This record gives sequence, C-alpha cells and structure tokens, in this order.
Amino acid sequence: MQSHESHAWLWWIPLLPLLGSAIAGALHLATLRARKSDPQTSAPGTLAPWIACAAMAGAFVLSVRGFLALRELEPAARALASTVHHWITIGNPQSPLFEVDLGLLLDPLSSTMTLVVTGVGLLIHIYASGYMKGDAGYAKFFAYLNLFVFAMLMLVLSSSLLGVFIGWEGVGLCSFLLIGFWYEKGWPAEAAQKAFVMNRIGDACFLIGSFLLVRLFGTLDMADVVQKIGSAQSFTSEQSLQMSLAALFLFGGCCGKSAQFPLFTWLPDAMAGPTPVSALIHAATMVTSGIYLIVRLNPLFAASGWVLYVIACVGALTALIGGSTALVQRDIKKVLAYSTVSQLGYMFLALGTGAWAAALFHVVTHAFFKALLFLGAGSVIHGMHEEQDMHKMGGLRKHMPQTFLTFVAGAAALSGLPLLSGFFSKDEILAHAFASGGLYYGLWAVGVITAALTAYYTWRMVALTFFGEERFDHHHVHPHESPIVMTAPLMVLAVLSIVGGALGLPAVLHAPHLLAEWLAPVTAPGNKILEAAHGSHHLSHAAEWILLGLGSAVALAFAHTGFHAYKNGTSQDEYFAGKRPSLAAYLGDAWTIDSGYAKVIVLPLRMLSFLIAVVIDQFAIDGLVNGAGSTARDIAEWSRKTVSGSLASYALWMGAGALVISALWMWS
Amino acid sequence: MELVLLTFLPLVGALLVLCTPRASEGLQRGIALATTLAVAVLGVKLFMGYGVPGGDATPYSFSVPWFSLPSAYAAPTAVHFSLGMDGVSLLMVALTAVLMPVVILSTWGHVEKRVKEFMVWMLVMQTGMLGTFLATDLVLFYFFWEVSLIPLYFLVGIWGGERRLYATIKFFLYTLAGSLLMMIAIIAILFDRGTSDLSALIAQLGDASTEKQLWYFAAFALAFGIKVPILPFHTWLPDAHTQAPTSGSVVLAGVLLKMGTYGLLRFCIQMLPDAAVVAAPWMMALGAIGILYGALLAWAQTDVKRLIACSSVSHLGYVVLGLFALTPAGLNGGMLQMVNHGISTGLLFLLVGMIYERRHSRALDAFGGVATVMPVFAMFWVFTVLSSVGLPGLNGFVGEYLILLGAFEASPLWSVIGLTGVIFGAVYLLMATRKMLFGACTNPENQHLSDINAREIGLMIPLVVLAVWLGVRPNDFMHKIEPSLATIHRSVADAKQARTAAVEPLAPVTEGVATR
Amino acid sequence: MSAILFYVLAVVALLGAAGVILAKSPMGSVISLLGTFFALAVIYLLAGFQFLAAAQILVYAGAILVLFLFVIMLLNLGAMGSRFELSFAPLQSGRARLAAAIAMALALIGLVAAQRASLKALAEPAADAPALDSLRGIALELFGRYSLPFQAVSVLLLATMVAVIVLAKRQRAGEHGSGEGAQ
Amino acid sequence: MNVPTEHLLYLSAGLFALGVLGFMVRRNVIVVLMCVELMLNAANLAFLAAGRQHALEGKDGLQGPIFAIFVITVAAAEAAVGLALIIALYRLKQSAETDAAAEMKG
Amino acid sequence: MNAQDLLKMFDGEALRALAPLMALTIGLLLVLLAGVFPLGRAVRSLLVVASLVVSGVLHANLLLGGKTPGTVLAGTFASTPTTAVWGVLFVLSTLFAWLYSVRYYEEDAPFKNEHDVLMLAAPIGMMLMAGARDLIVFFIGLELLSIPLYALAAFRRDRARSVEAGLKYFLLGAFAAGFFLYGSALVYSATGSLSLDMLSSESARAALATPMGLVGVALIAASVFFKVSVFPFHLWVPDVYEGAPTPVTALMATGTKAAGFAFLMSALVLLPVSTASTVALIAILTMAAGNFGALAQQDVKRMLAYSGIAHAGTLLLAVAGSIKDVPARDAAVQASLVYMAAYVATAAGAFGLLALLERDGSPTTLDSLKGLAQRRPYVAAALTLFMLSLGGIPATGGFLGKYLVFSVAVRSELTAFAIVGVLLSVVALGYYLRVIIAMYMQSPDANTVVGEPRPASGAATLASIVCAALVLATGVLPGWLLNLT
Repeated sequence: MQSHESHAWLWWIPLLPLLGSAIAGALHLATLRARKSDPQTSAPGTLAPWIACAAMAGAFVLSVRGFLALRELEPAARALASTVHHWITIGNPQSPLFEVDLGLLLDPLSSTMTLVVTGVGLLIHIYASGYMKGDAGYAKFFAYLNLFVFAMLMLVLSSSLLGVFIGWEGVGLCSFLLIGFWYEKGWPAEAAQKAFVMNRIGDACFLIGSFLLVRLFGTLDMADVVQKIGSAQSFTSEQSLQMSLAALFLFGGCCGKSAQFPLFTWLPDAMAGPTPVSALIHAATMVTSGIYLIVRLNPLFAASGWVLYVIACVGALTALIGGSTALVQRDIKKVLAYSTVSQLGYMFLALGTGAWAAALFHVVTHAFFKALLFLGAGSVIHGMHEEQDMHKMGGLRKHMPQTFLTFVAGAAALSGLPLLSGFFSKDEILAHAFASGGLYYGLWAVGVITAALTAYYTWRMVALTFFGEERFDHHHVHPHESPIVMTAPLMVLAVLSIVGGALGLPAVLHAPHLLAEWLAPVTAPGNKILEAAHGSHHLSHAAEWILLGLGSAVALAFAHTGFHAYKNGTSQDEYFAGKRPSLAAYLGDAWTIDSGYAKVIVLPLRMLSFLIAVVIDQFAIDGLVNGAGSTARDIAEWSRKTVSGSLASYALWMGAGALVISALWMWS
Repeated sequence: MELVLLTFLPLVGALLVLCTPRASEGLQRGIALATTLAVAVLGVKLFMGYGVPGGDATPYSFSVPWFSLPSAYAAPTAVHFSLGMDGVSLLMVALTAVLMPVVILSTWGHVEKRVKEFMVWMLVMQTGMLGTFLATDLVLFYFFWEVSLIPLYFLVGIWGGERRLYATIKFFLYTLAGSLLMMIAIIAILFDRGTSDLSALIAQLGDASTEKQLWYFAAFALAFGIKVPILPFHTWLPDAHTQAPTSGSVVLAGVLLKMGTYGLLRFCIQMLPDAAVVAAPWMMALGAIGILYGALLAWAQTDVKRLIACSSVSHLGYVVLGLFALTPAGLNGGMLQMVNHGISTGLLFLLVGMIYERRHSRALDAFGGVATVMPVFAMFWVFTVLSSVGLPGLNGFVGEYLILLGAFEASPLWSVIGLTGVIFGAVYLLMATRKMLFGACTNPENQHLSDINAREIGLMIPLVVLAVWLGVRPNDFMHKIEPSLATIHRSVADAKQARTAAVEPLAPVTEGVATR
Repeated sequence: MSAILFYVLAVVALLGAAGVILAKSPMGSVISLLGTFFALAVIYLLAGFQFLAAAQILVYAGAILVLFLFVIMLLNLGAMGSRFELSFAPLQSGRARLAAAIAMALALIGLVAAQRASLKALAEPAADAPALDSLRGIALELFGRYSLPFQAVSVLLLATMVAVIVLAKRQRAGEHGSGEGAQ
Repeated sequence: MNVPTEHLLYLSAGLFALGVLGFMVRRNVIVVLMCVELMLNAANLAFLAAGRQHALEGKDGLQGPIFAIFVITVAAAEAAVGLALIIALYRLKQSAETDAAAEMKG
Repeated sequence: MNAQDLLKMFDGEALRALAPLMALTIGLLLVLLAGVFPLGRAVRSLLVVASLVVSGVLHANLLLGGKTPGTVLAGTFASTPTTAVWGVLFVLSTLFAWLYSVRYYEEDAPFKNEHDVLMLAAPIGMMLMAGARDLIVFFIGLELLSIPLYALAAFRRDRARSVEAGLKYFLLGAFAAGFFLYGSALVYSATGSLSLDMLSSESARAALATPMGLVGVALIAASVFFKVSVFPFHLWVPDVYEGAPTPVTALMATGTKAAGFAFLMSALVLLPVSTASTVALIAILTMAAGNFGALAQQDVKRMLAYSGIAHAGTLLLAVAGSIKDVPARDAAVQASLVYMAAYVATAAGAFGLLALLERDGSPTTLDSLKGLAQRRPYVAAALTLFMLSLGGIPATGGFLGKYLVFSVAVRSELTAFAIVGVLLSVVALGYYLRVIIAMYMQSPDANTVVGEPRPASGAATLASIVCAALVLATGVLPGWLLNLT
C-alpha cells in the first residue's frame, strides 16, 4: 500500500467546473426569469461562457500544477492523493466490514487524462462560446458542459471504483443532457435516451464487475486491488475465474461507455447534440473512459488471460465496423462519429494486446485530432447554416480557409499520414498486435484494413466538403468563415495534432517514448504479469521499419484514392450505391446492427412489457384479485336468492338443521 | 415521553382541526401545517440526538401497562403501551416526520373541498404511521398497523379520481386480508410465549422450531408482502396510487409502503431469524423478479401516475431483495432504499400532481414539449428521475448499489436479475420524461401552462436537499442505523451458521486474495 | 288391558295428529287436534298422571282449542257445518316431500334415541298407588324449588296479556294508547 | 298400565315428527299453530314418560310433570299471542295464510 | 319441604340475586299503573329509566360489591360475576333500545305505555336465561323474553312488514321452543334431571353421552342456535329485523343474542367434547351465511341483520373452542362477554342511528345514505365508528372482541377455522365499507329519497354518545372491560 500525502487542493480540479456549472445554471434560471418580462433577452446568460471558461482554465492550471508536482517525484512514488471522507461504510465505523472512500488520486495516468480533459475541454469551451451564441439555452449549455467536465474529472481522478462510477454515470448523464439539448426537435431527445440506456447496459456490467471485485478483494480502492493482484503469489482456479469474470464485466461497462461492439450504436445517434458536445464528449473524452479504466486496472486484465483476447477481438471488430460504415455516410458528423467508433476499436485492440501505453497514446492523439475535426465540422456546419449533408457542400475551402486548413491537418492526422500524431499512435498499436503473434496476426490484418478505410473515408470527407463544385443553394446559404473565438481553438488543436506524435515516438527512431515512460509506474504491474505469462515480445528493428513503411504506404495510397474519387463531386457515391445497393445499404446502416436490435431485442421486450401489463398483470393477477371480489358478490347474490321469504322454507331449513345436528352428534 | 409526544402530537392537531368551524379552511390548513412542522422538528431533533458518541444507543422508550389478556395456560399476558426506538425505526420516523409537512403543503393546490376532514385524516394517519414504527409491543403494533389503514381509505375515497371507490375498497380489503392473518399469527405467538413484548420475543422466538417459525413467517410475510407490495400481491397499488390525490400518493409511497418493508425487517427477519434464513432465497427471488416485472409493467403504462406507481413495485423489489440477502450490505441498502424511495417517488408524485393540477390529464400522449413552457418543472422532474434511477451522487444510488452488492454475496443470480432493473428503470422513466417534457410543444393545451410557483418549489426543496445529502453523505444516516442492523444481522448470521454448520463452513465473503 | 287401551289411544293420537295436517279446513284440524288431546289425556291418566290429565283437558281442550275455534269463527275461515274432509294437497309439492323426509328422519332419530335408552318395561303400578303427580308433590315443587319460574310465569302471563292487547285490540278513532293497559 | 316407557317415547316421537311435518307443510297460520301445539304435547308426553320411569326407579320423578305444567301454561300464552297476531295479519291482508306474510325476503 | 323451608329459601342471598329482576318487575307494574292515571309521558319515562337504572346498579353492585350470592333457590338460579355482567349488558341494551324509541313512533301512536311495559318485561326474561341453572327456569325466561318481543316486533300493527315480522318471529320461535322442549324431555329422560349442576356431574355426563342424551342436547342446541341466529336457524333474522320497528330490532339484535349466548356459555357442560368440530363448522357456515348475505343487501337495516348473523357465527367459534378445550372455558366466557359488550354498544348505536334517520323520513337503503356526511356529519361519523367496530378494526371495541374470540379459537387449536373466519371478515368489511362510501364518498342522485334532517331527541343523542364512547373506550383502553369480566 502506497502512502499518499494528502493534497486537498486536488479537489479543486473537479470542483471548479462543478462550481462553474452551478453558477451557469443559476444564470440560466436568471435568464428564464428575465425572459418573463422580455422574451428575447439573453442577458444574464451571456456571462455563462466566461464563468465556464474560467472554471476550465482554473482546472487546467491545476492539472498542470499536478503534472509538474508529479514530475518532481521519483517515478515510483508519483502519486498524490486526497481522501475527503468515508463515503459508504458498512458495519461499525471503527472497524468497518466494507468501506468506500471518496478519494482523488493523481498519478501519471490520471494526470495525463486530466490534462487532456481540461486542456481539450478548455479549447472546446472557448469554441462553444462562439458556436452556441444566440441559443436560447446558452447558459444552460455551459452549465451542462462544465458539469460534464466535473464528472469526467471525477472519473479519471477517483481512487475507488465507485468514485469512478460517479463520474462514469455522471458523464453518461451529461451526455444525455447534451445530446438532448435541442429536445424540442424530438429526435435528439430520442437519441439522448438511447445513449443513456445503452450506457446503462454497460454500467450494469460495470456494477457486476465491481461486485466481483468486492467479493475477491473486499475493497473497491483501485490501488488496493492492483496491489493485491500484484502481490499475490497465485490464484485458485475459482479466483481466476472470478477475476476473469470481473474483468469481462468491467470491459462490458467499457463497451457501453466507449461505444464498442455490441453497444456502439448510440454514438452515431449522439451526433444530435451540438457539435462542441460531439467534439468534447463523443470524441475526445468520455468515450475514452473505457480505455482509461482498463489501463487503470491493467493487472486485473493482464491476469485474466482470455479476456484480453475478447477485448482485442471486440476492438478489431468495432474498428472494422466503424471504418466501413464511415465510408458511405453523407452526414459529415456521422462520418466522424463512425470514425470515432473505429478509432476506439483501435484503442481496445491495443489494450487487448497488453499495449496499455499505446492505447493511451492513441487516446491522446485522437483527442487532439478528432476534437479538431469535430470542431472543424462544426465550423463548417455553422458556416453552412446547420447543413450537415456533405453532398450539399463542396468547394468550401475558398469560403472558410482557416477551417479548411486546420481540418486538413486533422484529417491528415486521423488518416495516419506519416509523421503526424495519428501515424505514430496507430503504428504503435499495429506493431504491438503484430508482435503478439498467433491470433493477433489476424487482428493486425484487420487493423491494417481499417487504417486503409480510415484514410479513404477521411479524404473522401475532405474532398466532398472543401473541394469540387459548390453544391449548396446559393440563394439560401452563404458560407462564411467562423469568428476567431471558434477558429483559434482549431488552430491550437491543429498544431497539437501535427506535433502530438512526439509524445510516443517508436523505438526505431531511438527517441524516448515519453508517454510510455511517464505511464510506466501505472502499467508496470500489468506488464509484469503479462511477461510472466507470455514472455516479452519485441519486434526486430527491421520488422518495425517494414511495418512503419507499410503503414505509411497504406495511408498515403488510400488517402489519395479517397481524395481523388470525390475531388470532383459525389458521383462515386452514386456509382457505388447503384452498383452494390445492398452492400451500400448494409454499410450505411452500420451493418444493420442497430435496426437489428430494434427488431430482435427492443421489440420483443416491448411486447413482453405489454404482455405483462395486459395479460399477466391485468388479466391474470388482477383478474384473480377482482375475481375473488366478484366471486364473493356472486355467492352473495346466490345466497340472497335462496332466502325465499316463505315461512315454510325457513322451517324446512330449521328442521333439516336440527336433524343434521342430532344425527351428527348422535353418531359422533 | 418524547416518543409519546411525537406520536400523539398529530392526533392533538387533528382534534384541534376538528374544533374549527368548517368554513375556516385557512385555519385548518394552518393548524395541520403547524402540527406537522412541530412533529418534523421533534423528529429531526430525535434523529440528530440519536446515537451520538457518548450517548446511550436507545435513550428513548416509553412503556405503561395497557391491558392484560387472560390466558388459561400461562400467566396473564400483560400488553403494554410501549414505544421504543432503534436505528431502524428512527429512520422511518424521521422520514415520516419530514415528509408530512411537505404533503400538507402540497394540498394547497389540489384539495379544495372538505379541507377540514382532509387535514384530520392526514394527521390521524401520521399518528398511525408513527405508532406503527415505534410500537415495541406486538399487539400495539397491530393496533397502529390497522388504524393507519382507515385514513388512507378516506383520503382516496373522498378526494380521489374517477375510479376512487374501486381503488380504495381494493386497497383496504386487500391489505386487511393480509393483516388479519397476521393477527392470527400474533395470537398464536402470544399464547406460545406468554408475552407480547417485542424485545422479549426477539430474544426468545429464535428458539422456536423452524417449522413453527415458518408458519409465523408466512403469516407476517403475507401481511407485509401485500403492503409493500411484493410481486403477486401488488395489483392494488397502481389503482390506489392512480386514484389517490397527490398528497395521498405521496404518503402512500413515502411512508405507508415502508410499513411493510419495516415489518419485514423487524418481524420476519429480526424476530424469526431461522425462518428468514430458510425463506430468504424465495423472498430474494420475489424481490428480484418484482424489480424486473415492475419495470416492464411501468414501461407499458400510458398514464404517468400509474407508471410511477408501477415503478414503486420495482423499487420496493430492491428493498425486499436487499433485506433478504441478509448480508450487512443488503440490510443497509434496503434501509436506505426505503428512505430513498420515499423521497424520490414522493417527489415524482408531487410533480405529477403539479402538472395534473394545471393540465388535468395524466396521459403521456397528452403532453410533449412541456419543458419548453415549464422549464423549472422540467428541471425538478429530471432531477427526480435521476434520483429515482439511481444516479451516483444522488440518494438512489447508494441504496441500490448496496442492495445489489449484498444480494450478490448471497445469490449472484438474483442480484443480476435485479440489476436489469437499473437498465429498465432508465428505460421507462426516460421514456416518460421524453414523452412529457421533450419534443415540440404542439398541443395547444400545453402551450399556456404556467411554470411551478414558489410554494411548489419550496415544498420540494427539503426533499431535493435530502436526496443530495443521502447521495453524498449516506454515512450520516447509516451510522445511525448501523448498531441496530448489526444486531439484526448477528442473529440472522447465527441462525445461518447453525443451519449450514453441518453442511459447510460459512466463508466470509470479504476475505480475499490478500489474506490468503 | 290398559296396555291394549294405550296402544289404541296411541293410534288415535297419531291419527289425530295426521288429521291436523291433512284436514282440508282449519275446523277439521281443530277437531282432529281435539281427538289427539283427549287420547293423550287418557294416556296420562293410564300412566298415573291424574293432575296432568285434568290439566290437559281443562287447559288444552277447554281453553286453547276454544280460542282456536273462536278465532276461526271470527275470521270466517271455516264453516261450522262443513264436512270433515282430508286433503293430501299439502304433501304433494317437492318441498313437502323434503319436509316429509326430514320429519320421518326426525321420528326415526327419536325412535332410535328412545330405544337406545334401554329402558326396561315396567310393572303396572298397583291400582291404589298414589298418582305420580300427587297434588302435594306438585305443590311443593311449584312453591318450593320452582317458585322462581312459577312467579316468573305470572309476569309472563301479564306480559302476554299486554301483548295481546297491543296486537289485537281494536282502536277507536281519537283514542290514544295510554291508559288502556291496566285491565 | 304395563307399557314400556320406550313405547311412550315412540308415540311422543311420532307426534313430534307429525307436528314438525305439519309446521313445514301447512300454509294456514292457524293450522301451523296447531302443529306447534302438537309438538308441545309430544314433549309433554315425553316428560311424563320419563318422569314415570324415573319415579319407578326411585328417583325424582316430579320434574317431568312440573315441566309439563309449565309447558301447558306457556302453550296457552303462546296460543293467545299467536292468535292475536293472526288477527292482526288478517286485518291487514284479509288472509291467514303464511303466504300473506312473505313480503320480505332475500 | 314445608312452608318454613320455603321461606328459608328466600333468604338474603336469594333476594340479592333476584333484586335486579324485582326492580324491573316493580318498574313494569308501576308503568302499567301509571297508564291508569293521566300522569303524562315524563313520569312514565322516569319510571322506565329508573327501573332500568336501578336494575343495572343492582347488577353492578353484585359485580363490584364483593361476593356474589352464587347458586340460590334450590339450585335453580345463579348469580355470579358473569351473570352480573350479562345483566348489565341486558339493562344497557334495553336502555339503548328504549332511548332510541322515545320519539321513534309517530306522536299519536297508540299503546306507548304497553310498549314500555313489554320492553321492561324482556330483560327479566334475559336475566332468567342468563342465571338459569335449571332448564325450566331457562324455558320460562326464554318465553318471557320472546313473547314481549313477538308483540314488539309487530308493534306497528298497521304496517304489513311489522306484522309479518312479528308473525314470522313468533311462529318460528314457537317451532324452536318445540325443539327445545322435546330436547329437554329427552335429556330429562336420559339423565333424570333438569338441573344444569346435576347434569354436569360425572354420572349425568355419561348418561348425556348416550344417543338419547345427545339427541336431546342437539335439539336444545338447535333452539338456542335459533335464538342467537346461527346457520341454518338464522333465516328469520333478516326479515324480522327489517320488519320490526328499529329500536325493537336493536333490542333483539343485542339483548336476545346476549341472552342466548349467556345461556350457551353456562350450558356448555351439556355438550361433549366431540361436538366441538361440528360447532366450529356451524360457526364458519354462519359467518359465511351472514357475511355473504349482507354483501348482497341494499337495505342497511337488513344488512346489519345479516351482519348480526355473522357476529353470532364469530362468537360461536369461541363456544366451539371452549367445548373442545375445557380449560379455555373461562377465557371463552370472558371473550363472549367482551365481544357481546362491544357488540351491544355497537349494534345498538348502529340500529339506533338508523332509527334516527327513519324519523327524518329517510329509507334505510344505502342510496339514501349518500351524502349523509354533509347533511348530518355527526350521525355519519358515529355510524362510521360503528361500522368500523362491527368490522373489527382496532381502536374500536369490535376489534377487542374479535381478537379475544380468535384467541380462544387459536388456543383450542381451531386455527384453520380461525383463518377461514378472518378471511370471511374481509368479506364483512366489503359491506361495512359500502356504508361509509355512501355516506362520505357519494352524493345523492336526483331520484334518491333522502330524509329531511330533524333535530334528534335528547334521548337518542344521549344513547348515541354513550354507545360511541363505549365503543371507543373499549377499543382504546380495553383494560377496564377486561378487568370487569
């Protein structure tokens, strides 16, 4: 057990956004009140972005402070902790049977996540203050956004699994609120509901995982769990099984939150929310929390053998589904959404190979470029008066040059063009998969295919949006560049997307893998277990060079193909749709998984629900209850009819009664 | 003496209200509110003073001889009018005390006729409920238990909806059928043991043969099961809730149903530990299936109030599941969930009542886009829904988590089935939320609804605060109930040990890898 | 000899009882009942109950039956001169058959009960033996042990008188109830 | 009279049963009342038979006749009330049938 | 025995035992005399109330004043604490009935004087029944109770229903009396005695166990069952209760039933243990007949009649219990005392309030009760209390009685019967609640006949208040009643 110094200031990292959220919420209420007298006003609400951004900035500064403080420490001792109170105590407070503390833990892993969350979050906040200007719920939006950041920070900073769960569900809630932000339209509300429910399925798995952990270790403190796994000599087969199950269920939770097969279908629908939301929640931060959790508990996963295969396979499959679906989408945000699904699949593929650092590396770079792309797309949509169909865009580079340039930078990074951030992180994952051998060769192949698809659809998107003829209606749409408050964050992110690869340069370049080294204290226990089980895999330099080369070639080739196919218009889409209509439809509907759910799961459940409500509950159970009542009334009515009012019949009853009693008693 | 004051203060208030002229409704409301507020202050004071370090754990008890029952077999059974309080009843009493002013305040909007009678019944009901929770004599318990039936009968029957007569008779007779069988069991216990003192019976009845205990258990569990309600006995609840006036629904959900779960804990578990151990798997199954069943049932409803009523079936399934897990976590969770359900569902009913007063409809289809015209209402609604679906940080979560955790120790299967309620709870409540609040506000009848006013907000605030408090600092409550629950758990654990000793030693679940 | 007389009287009593049921007119029933009463009185006498036999004749035949007759006349229910006719109509319905079955079963139970009592046959008491209900004995019992019921009967008869007045007294117009009870 | 007590009781049972039968089948209230008298007479006979038996066995045999005397008295009282009721009924319904008094039922 | 002995029999103890009866007799005679002189209503009322009160006080004195005389008058009559309580109950039920009758009849109704005489005669009969230690005394008591009631039931002789009630009650009562006498004759034949004390001796018990004894006992039981309205001897009850003037119904429902049970409890010695299950079964059937019968009624008076049947069934369960389990007999006696005490107050109050409503010109149907809570809030509240007490809801006397009766049943291991019994009392609540529903939760329709509230007589108000107070007092603080019994 590491001894943690108490660093109460850590609490300010999540609490600042919470405070910001509360103030912004109050501003929203004040706005509502003000609107009673002046329906058009947005007066107090306009303060909200300032508050929210200030809160974010503060959190970011504190995160940096935390990062610097950690840097001061010995690598093995890099942990700052603060436990405020015993949250849930079962049993005597002096000697509890089971206790959950509400504590924060800043270590290299959470520090990384915190920096990403607050940093990218700050940029997106700034962007949003421009993007959302004039919206009726301006202040509310920032309240939600800050609340989300609070939850996300709780998720990454909490020291106990249940604390993580607060954030875990909290981000789900904020995601729900923000997806349904424009609830008047109807379908965002449905998308929000779907997101929440799908997340809940994952959360339920998360809870089962946590129960198993309690059963195994009697604690939910993640450091304790890690330490107990690490220090254990061996496990009984039952314990191994329970650990594997715990890992599997926790991974189930991650599937929900990080949109993995089979629970990914909510993410594309989540694009109903405002674009900054998509950038922050559904690309940069929340969806990566699954990866965070697995890395955090890496020894558990490392020790549960076959679960890693499951994770890798699910990751690869999700990557393929996402990538292939993105090929045919016309909605620019849908392309990005499926791309996110696909990239998340990559990350899980990395986790499945035990490449904890690689996965997190991709989390970071992905946060940069995907946030950039989403914000860029938002800028486009903003400039196009809420048009999202790429078939109705084209040639926008002239109208919005800054957006165009930054977008291309993001696209290049996403498609893994050499030397950009995406290139390195993706390459590292593929290299790990290749190095693991065996089954992983197949998964590696899937990864390569997906990389090709990624390059293709990314440049298709760029081409359709910014190149070719202008397909929009010039009478109604006047594309224009977004204000500086929106483009400035784009530029920052573009720079990060380009240089972000420096965090994790491959070994062949003889540069330090900064991120891996930074994370080493966290990932070491898992790696130790994996090495003990499988030995260490290291690729030769030659093989690495070959893989690097292959990756560059694939990316360049398919980026080129995709760009050229769509550079001049949408004809390629029509051609494809005409030639292989069923495949196009299949891909367009994301392998029909979502509609399959509707048919195979939702509909039967709905029918079951009606069956229960009408047949079982009303007819059978309540029928019995009411039947008892009506039977009593029937008996009563019948007995009333037997009383004829005639004296003789009364006498007959009496005589019979006397007779029966006499006879019974005489022979008793 | 505090307890006597607490219990009978509402009755005094009721008598005062009776003395007012029929027309002076303001005075009647005022007296009722003042009385309940006074009770609330007393209740909170008791709660704060209870179990503080250095103090006696059970400082409050009161007992005077009430009457003696003749017995040809043993010495006359002296029935005492005895009230007492441990952590479990403390929590229930505090809930009742805090909820009632809210309920009274909520009647400003929807009780316009026969205010005097309404207030009288409300106050009588409070005495009945408090007495039920505080009675430490079997006969006295039964006394209060049945007395508390009558006020709700009137509340639903006079101030209820169109089918109120059906609902109220069904509720009354159904509950009565269960409790009469309990009366037979109480009689049998009294003759068996020659005392009606609860603590004596708790100490003694564990020695009774398991078969005998099971008979008693069956009778008690039936009575409580109907009240809770546990699965197959639940059909009175949606009817009663749907027809009851808002305040009646709140009390019903908030407190009256808790009398059932309280009884399960106090009598079925604490008093009859062997039977509880034997019956636990079945009760857990009923609880878990009830969670799922209630959720699916709620999903199919089109009347929002009925939907919430069905959700009660689901939520109380959690309580049953947790209590009968017979693990510390389960018991704690069950207790918390009782309070949580009172708060969350109480709030939901208040909210439904508020919108019903404005819109005069509860059909989900009649709404849509209400959030646009009633943003503050929508805010409270969403908050309450989140509390109800167990969002961490709010009250619902801690209870549900502990219940499922505790149940998982005892039986992973039922825990996992119960866990589906977590998912379906989100499904039906969010569906209702979406249909009511979201979407375009197209129905002209909805376009001019006025948002909730300061009084309505004010009466919800205490509950909202409690919801957050329970979510963030559950230990403030759990430490109060802990010693009592530990006692209960110890007796159950002993019974379990005795039963399983021959088969296999009980492996403590919390022992893990580290201690190996 | 007296035994034979008993059996003859028994048959007469039963026939009379049957006649009460079967007589077409109430008047016929009264006549039959009278026969039964007389037969029973003689049986009492034979069995040694002289006082009871006298009471039977005086009270039953003399008072009660006359009362019946009086009412029948008053209400014009049966002509005095009509012939004694039997009618089996009352026994024809399904309910009557059920009633007959019940009555027969009751009789059977009565018979069985009497039989199982295993009372042995008794010798005829000497002719000069005092009556079983000697007046002295009866008086002692009535005014001794049973003086309470004896006095209660007086209240009973008083109440009966009041009751009959309440029920049957014709009320003249303008007359109020008070003051009519003390007769 | 050398007749076994049993036989007296047989006669009593027969009379009682006939009284019961008549009560159940006849509709004329006066006849019904007569059937009651039959039942009372049957009881009286049984009392006397039993009293005779007990007296001959040397036990207290006077209770039977005493009861019989009370029965006769009460029978007279009942008859008077009964006939008064019949008159009251006849005044209202011009009938002395039990069917005239079968308005209430159920 | 000579005259000297005769005088000795009427010693001080006997006079103490008989004093309550004598008080009533004297009152009866005075009332009769008062009719001769134009003394007015007030004097007559005073006489009635005074004689009842004196009788009640004498009973209370017996109960509270230390030793009761015990068996007196050569073993024909007993005065024990139990009979003293019964006596108080009889006096109370008569008093309630009389109080409710004060302005019940039309102002110019005839025979008011006779009415009061008859009402005073009935409780004498009841007391004889309760104290009887000899079947002759019991029989005379039975008739002394019955004959006034026959007349009282038909008191409104200008109304067909009243006469019908009187006639039905009379004929079936006479029929039952026939059974009683024949049964007594068989018992006497089998045992050679009519005295209950003698009959409880060892040798007599053996003789009672012969077929003749058993049939005799069965026929006696049948006739008592008739009086207390037990299935299948209950059919007269609804018709008679409905047709009789309501105060008289109250007297029949409370006093007659109490007297029947008083005798039943003291005549338990006659019943062998083997008869317990039959009696328990009859009890259940009675409860079923009463409750289901009541459920079908629209007329509240008739419904209460059926409810009375059900209550007799409940109490019979205690009888069955004490037959089965001889040591439980004392408890059963107490249970029946408490049960009847509560029932007397409750039923007298309920019927009395109906009488009050009838005076308003309201029929006694459920329909006409609609909205009563608005028209006559106090009457509705009191009637609600009585309905809840009849339903055995706690805080009312009815609960205490029910509790004790089922206690006896459970203690005698008649638990299965007890369970069926309580389930049947759920049915009972089904109709009691309907009364409350009509009063509180429904409004009268256009075509409903409702009464015009008229000020209640002071007597009726007093009676209602006393009844309600008794019901509540026994329900909330049962100690005093339990100590008395």
